[in-house]
Amino acid sequence: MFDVPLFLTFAAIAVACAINLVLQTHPISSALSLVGVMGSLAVLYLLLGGQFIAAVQLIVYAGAIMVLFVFVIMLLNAGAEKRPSRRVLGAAVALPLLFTAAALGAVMITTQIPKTAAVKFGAFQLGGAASIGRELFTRYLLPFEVTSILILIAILGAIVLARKEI
Amino acid sequence: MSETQAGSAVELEGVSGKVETPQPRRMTLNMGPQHPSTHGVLRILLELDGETIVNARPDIGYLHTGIEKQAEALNWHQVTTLTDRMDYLSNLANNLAYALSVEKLLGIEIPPKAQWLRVMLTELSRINSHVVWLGTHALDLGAMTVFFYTFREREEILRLFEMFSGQRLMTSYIRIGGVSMEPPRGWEKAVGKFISEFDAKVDEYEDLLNANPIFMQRVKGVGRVPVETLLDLGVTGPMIRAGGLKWDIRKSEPYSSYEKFDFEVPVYYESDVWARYRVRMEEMRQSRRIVQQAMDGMPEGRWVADAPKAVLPDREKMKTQMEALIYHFKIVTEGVRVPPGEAYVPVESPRGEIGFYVVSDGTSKPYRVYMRTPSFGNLQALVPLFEGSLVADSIASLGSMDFVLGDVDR
Amino acid sequence: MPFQLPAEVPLSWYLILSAILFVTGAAGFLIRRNIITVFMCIELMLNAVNLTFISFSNALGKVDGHIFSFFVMVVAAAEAAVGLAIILTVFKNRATLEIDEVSSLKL
Amino acid sequence: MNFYVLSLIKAALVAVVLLTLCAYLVWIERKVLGHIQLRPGPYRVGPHGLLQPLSDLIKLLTKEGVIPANVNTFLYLLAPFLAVLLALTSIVVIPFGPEVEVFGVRTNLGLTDLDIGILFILAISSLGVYGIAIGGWASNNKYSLLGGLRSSAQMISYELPLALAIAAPLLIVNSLSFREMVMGQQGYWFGILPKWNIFAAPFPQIFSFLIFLIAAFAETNRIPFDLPEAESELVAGFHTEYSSMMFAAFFMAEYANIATICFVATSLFLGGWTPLWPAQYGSDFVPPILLGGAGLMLLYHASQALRTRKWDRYSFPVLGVVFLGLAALFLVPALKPVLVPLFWFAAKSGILIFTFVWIRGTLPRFRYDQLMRFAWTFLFPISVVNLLITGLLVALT
Amino acid sequence: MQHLWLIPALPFAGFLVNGIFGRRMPKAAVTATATGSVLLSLFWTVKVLLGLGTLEHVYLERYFTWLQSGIVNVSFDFAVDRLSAVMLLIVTGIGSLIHIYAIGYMGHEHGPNHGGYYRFFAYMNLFMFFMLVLVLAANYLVLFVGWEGVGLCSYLLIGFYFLKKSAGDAGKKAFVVNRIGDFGFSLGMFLILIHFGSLDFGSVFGKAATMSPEASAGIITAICLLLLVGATGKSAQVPLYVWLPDAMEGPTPVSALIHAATMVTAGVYMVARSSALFELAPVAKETVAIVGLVTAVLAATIGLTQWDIKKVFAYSTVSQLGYMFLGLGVGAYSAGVFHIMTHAFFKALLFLGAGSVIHALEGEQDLRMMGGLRSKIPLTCFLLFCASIAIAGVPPFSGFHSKDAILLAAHHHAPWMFWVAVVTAGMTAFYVFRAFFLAFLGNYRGQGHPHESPPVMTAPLGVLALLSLVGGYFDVPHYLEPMFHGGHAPHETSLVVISVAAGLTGIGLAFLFYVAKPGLPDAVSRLFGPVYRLVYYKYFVDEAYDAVIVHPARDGSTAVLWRGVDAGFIDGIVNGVGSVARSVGGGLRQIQSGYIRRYAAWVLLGSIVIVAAASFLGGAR
Repeated sequence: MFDVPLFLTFAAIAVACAINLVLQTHPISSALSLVGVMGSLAVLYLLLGGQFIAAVQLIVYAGAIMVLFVFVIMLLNAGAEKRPSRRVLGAAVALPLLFTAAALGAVMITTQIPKTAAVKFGAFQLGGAASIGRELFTRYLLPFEVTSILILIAILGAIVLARKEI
Repeated sequence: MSETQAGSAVELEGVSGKVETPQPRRMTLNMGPQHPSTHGVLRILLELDGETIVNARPDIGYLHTGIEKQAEALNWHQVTTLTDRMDYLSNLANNLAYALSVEKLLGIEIPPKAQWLRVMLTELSRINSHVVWLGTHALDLGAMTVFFYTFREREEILRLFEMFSGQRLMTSYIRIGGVSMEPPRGWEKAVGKFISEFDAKVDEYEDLLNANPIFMQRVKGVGRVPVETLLDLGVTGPMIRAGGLKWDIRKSEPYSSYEKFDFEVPVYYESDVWARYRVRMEEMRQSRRIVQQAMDGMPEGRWVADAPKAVLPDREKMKTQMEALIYHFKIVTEGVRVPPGEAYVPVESPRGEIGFYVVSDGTSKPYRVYMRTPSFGNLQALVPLFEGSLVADSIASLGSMDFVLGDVDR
Repeated sequence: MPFQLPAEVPLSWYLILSAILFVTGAAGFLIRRNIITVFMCIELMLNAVNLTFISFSNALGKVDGHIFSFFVMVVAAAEAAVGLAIILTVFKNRATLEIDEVSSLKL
Repeated sequence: MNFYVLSLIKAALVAVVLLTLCAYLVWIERKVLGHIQLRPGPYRVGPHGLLQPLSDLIKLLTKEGVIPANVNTFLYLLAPFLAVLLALTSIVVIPFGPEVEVFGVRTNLGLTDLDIGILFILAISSLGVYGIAIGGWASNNKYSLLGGLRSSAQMISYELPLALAIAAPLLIVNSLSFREMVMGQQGYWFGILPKWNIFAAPFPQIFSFLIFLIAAFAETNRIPFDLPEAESELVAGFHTEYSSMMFAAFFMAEYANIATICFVATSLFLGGWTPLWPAQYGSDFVPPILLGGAGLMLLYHASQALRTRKWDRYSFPVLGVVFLGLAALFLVPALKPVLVPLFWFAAKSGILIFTFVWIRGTLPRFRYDQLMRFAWTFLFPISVVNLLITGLLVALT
Repeated sequence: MQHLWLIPALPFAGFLVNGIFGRRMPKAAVTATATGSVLLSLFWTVKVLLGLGTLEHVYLERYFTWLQSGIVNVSFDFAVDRLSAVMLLIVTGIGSLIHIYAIGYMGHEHGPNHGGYYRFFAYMNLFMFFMLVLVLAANYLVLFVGWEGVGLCSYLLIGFYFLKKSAGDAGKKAFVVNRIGDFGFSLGMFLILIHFGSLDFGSVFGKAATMSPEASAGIITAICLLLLVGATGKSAQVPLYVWLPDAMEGPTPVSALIHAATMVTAGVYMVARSSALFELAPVAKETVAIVGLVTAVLAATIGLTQWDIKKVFAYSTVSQLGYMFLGLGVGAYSAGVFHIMTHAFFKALLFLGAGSVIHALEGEQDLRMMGGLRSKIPLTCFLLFCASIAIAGVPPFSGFHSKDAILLAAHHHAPWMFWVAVVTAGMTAFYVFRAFFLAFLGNYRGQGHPHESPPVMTAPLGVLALLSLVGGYFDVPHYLEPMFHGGHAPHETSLVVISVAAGLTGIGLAFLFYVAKPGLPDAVSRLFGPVYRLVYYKYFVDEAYDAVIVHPARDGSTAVLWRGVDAGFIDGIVNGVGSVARSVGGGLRQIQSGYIRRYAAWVLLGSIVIVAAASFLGGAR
């Protein structure tokens, strides 16, 4: 009974935060806006029945990745962006492109998705940790193991890059 | 926020020319003058690369009160009170150093009882200084509780000082010609009680700290400076003894009958914070021994020299003898006339060598009083101790130097 | 009768939200000049894609979409670690975060 | 009763209790610390300083909230709000007691029971760093910035061992819900030794528990890991520039975090509300005996009226009667099933909170690099090995 | 469940603890962990064996499916039968003794983090783990895991003093030579898999027994020969024995445990384990016997001339391993295994005694620098004497029993083998007593001040000495008899007398040469100058391998593979592709501005085009 208003509220927050992210000149404000987007997306995931993925969204994205961003911004003590010089040119190229992309997306969504398809709150029961874990460790075992190697490589890469002398 | 932004972006337009690597951005941190761990108003400008100190510049003088100049306007006896105010932790050693220098000019013989009392009280003040150092040092490293334990002992010592002199901090007990008052009744019991319990208290501190791996990690190998550097900078006291130099004025140039006391000079060789800590812990035990000996062997006799021109007479005599009344009048109204000349007698204070270079032109006021203070010398070691260390280690190093800003700025 | 809210959220709403977020991210990528902000725009786009995955997963009644977005998160984490390390290095060597001043990625 | 009404009542109760608890945690900490350090602690406001938190609150409320020049005002104000919000949020998934029936209403003692309650706690605690980091950054002060930086690195680093330590009991109980977690620890070995996770069958989770506690100290920025606010280096770290209620918010967040993490530890490792020994051996009578004993002691001391302060003569009997009344409450049959589990839960959490204070009174502080090295080269491998062994043994049995 | 897995798991746990935390642990804790884990393993072994009783049948424990892919279906199983029971007792028993001994021997490893002390024990524990896995394995793949694992540990331990170049080289040599053997072994394993469709011992031997001999004789022979290649590598047989003498660069406990008592017998164990296959392949069996005999003779002759005390014992080990192979080859599997056991006793004792001597002389290994040590370290002298008479085959000590069993079987199989083996036995007695006399009798020729080793070293030696003396009365052949199908050789007293006489003659000659007439050896060696040099330089085998295999391989690689194939052909292709790509890229680089956002715009444009094309052209429903 509450899911439509909840969706609208958090979708609005997400869009507002996303636009704020693009418009803010200071990276830390952008980063916090992105955290806002992620938080509201986590709520939307809950509405979609993805409890586990919502928690992971908060733990990994908001809690780790974005903290890392904030950390780096603070470490570099990055100031606000200076006024872009070639703004007109950039906008002239970028905005039509983006408009086209958005229009294309809208067309795709309206033509390809059946009108009747709706999200029933509580209908999707597979979003718990158990079912995802079972899939992850059976059908998706190989990709799962590969991600561990990916992470290992990322760790090594980060360490090598961040050393004092490179 | 100001940061030095050395170097600039270099365009790498496909040229294999010399590429200048810009210096990493450094941060300038202004530590002090109001900072919890500078122990007073010391300002240190730190240039940081991350958390490593690249450059450290101490800025002193915030506590400058012009004591040296003031001394020229006061008469010889009054200057004693100024020496108290230089260093609130080792006032008795300061009194003693000043008194010894003036007495040398006056050429007075000090009676044994006064000498023994002086030794006993300066050693108590050494203990006082070291326990305060220990407490604040541990507090800097985050161990709160030690602070309260040490202040329990400090309170005892201050009570003893109050008993002797009527004052807790600015005792001015050691005067030209002896000590200011006869020791009060029952002092043996009070001092005896304190020193009989004190060794156990030191053990208690060591129990709290020595067995603690975090404390060991914080002090071992931290703030290591070669003893030669320290010597070049004029560092004295426990700091130089922690570097392996057995230099203690009580042994090398004994004053006030120190040669008659039996004690060890603790020496360690690591020259790090840990060594300084152990030197001071051991010195507390040795000081307790000296106090014990002084108390047990306290000679009979008077507590001031028999020098009517320099020392105020007894109240009784003043009321009954004409001569005494005249001397009293003269000393009070115009002060002691010290024969022309100059003198310097160094004393081992809790922080190192303190000495007063006094010049007299024969009047009742000093022509010049120059203080060689240990804190100033020890603070010289700040730059070599700081550079290249981490900010957190610098706190430990700073604490291990044990200076009093009043002593530095004067 | 004025506009009436549906009883359930249509699937297309989620997809449109996702598209909006994605396009916003892409716009940010093209407009912003700060490397870190640009990087964050990429994260925003990844998040938008994740939302699509989860929506479809819900619509199809299969858990695979969740798994995909899980992998996306893992990759994003690895990417963030390496990417931020690169940014740190760039900043150390160039003392700038302006993306247009780091244009030596060419022959 | 209506679900919403019930939830509102419970939420109000928990909020009131938690906020009071935070305030009194400060009092408890100051008292315990004082006694460790040979001094009485707060003593002036109210009997034994019991009204001290109130006076602190009034003081902080009436102080001027200074906003320094050149700060980002929005973020500067947001940070303490965020910190306290996140700290208080995590309480919702903690179960304080079993399902009980009060006045004819059956309900769980606890606000809610998420299937992924433990993940929820992890998520909220991983967000907790924002308050500190933003506060440190927005203050536009180098000490604050360094404090914020340190805390974000520290909290990210210690989150790993924390999560790994939590994962080990999860393997044993096989649920992410706190309530099921506690339910899984019911029962007794040999009829007497509780089946808590630290006494779990194949591999007692004592290592997990210790790792969890150590990481919890770091997560809550407590000594010996209180680097973000190490006063000897960073003055006051991230909250150097904060004053009045904004400072109080940070303060409250810290204590709420301590309380929460102790609740979590109690639920995960110490069997939640389960008594230390079975009820048939009389564990239900522990609370009335303890409280009654305290009340009787107070009354005895009141009758002595020795060197107590002037109005201890009035406060002691009053408190004594209050304690006796509490003891009597535990004997009321209708309230017993509610109060006894709550008592056990509070007792275990209380012991953990006492440990927090105790450690603060005992240990010095790490150096920053030592702290990070400790996390990555000691705690992390240990927790991985612990998890592997637990997993292996659970799989084998 | 008897929880067989605990037997290897305990040393493995010790390895993990010492390997990860050893650096920070106090020395006593390292010692306790390492030795304790092995002792616990021994205890568990005994408990398991007592629990299993007489072991009439194989006792199998299944743990989990390891590999499952196509026809390969391998589960991780452990099994115990009488053969592995004997081996288990040898490995854990000797292993425990040597761990205790190593506490004293390695105790002087000083330096940061008490030197390699924790590292040494971690490796030793790891070795115990792999060796026990090898012994307990219930199929060839698990056995191979242990096989490779012990090889790894052998490499690590030979190169233990890795700062010494010779030690590092010796380690590498052992590793490379073993690789050759392992290659053969793995080929054999694949053949088994293809032919029998399984790797489990039970099913392989069962199928081999039921298959028609004509159909599978050839392939079984091939399998056996390949397995033999593996065994020659691990057990240091001709032609792959060259690594073992060099392996003495490792610490002495390592030489005793790995390169005398346990690991090198893995090949013997494996052949005995596969006896069911070898029985079906007479050619292979004959090859085993000949390889063993050649090895025994060759190594014994080299042993006659060596001056390094450990080298003497190393060649002796090779020679004794040859004996074991001879035993296997002539069908006396149980005698071969029996010899593994007695050899483990006396050879471990010899090595540890030699270690004790070396320890006493502070690192001196040259026999010419010893002499007269009998009065200086009497206990060690006595212990080494026990070992020497045991190996020389003097009745009634242990070597006599096992060696005689082999000799009898050899005579039963082919009399000429018996005679060659008897001569070898004489040589064995000669060189062992030569070393003994040179070291302990005569005058002391060194400089240092020898001192007796601590009790922690001599106590295990005492146990080993006792075992060497009475070990022959453990009736292993009888215990193992039901396992093997080989015929039992009749007991012939005359043959026994001959072999004992050969041994005594050897001892007598040694006494004559090195005690009674010390000038004689030089005279003899001058007399047989060329032969002596040939033997002294170990038949120039290492040099021959260098000339025949190593140099051609290296030069050929340099000339053909590097200069020709790599530099000429492959680089040519690569460079050609590169230059084409470069010229094409030269045109395309105009697009490349270096501005990332422009790239992004291109990507966006491209994806819009693709999506638009997909939706408007074909994708739309």
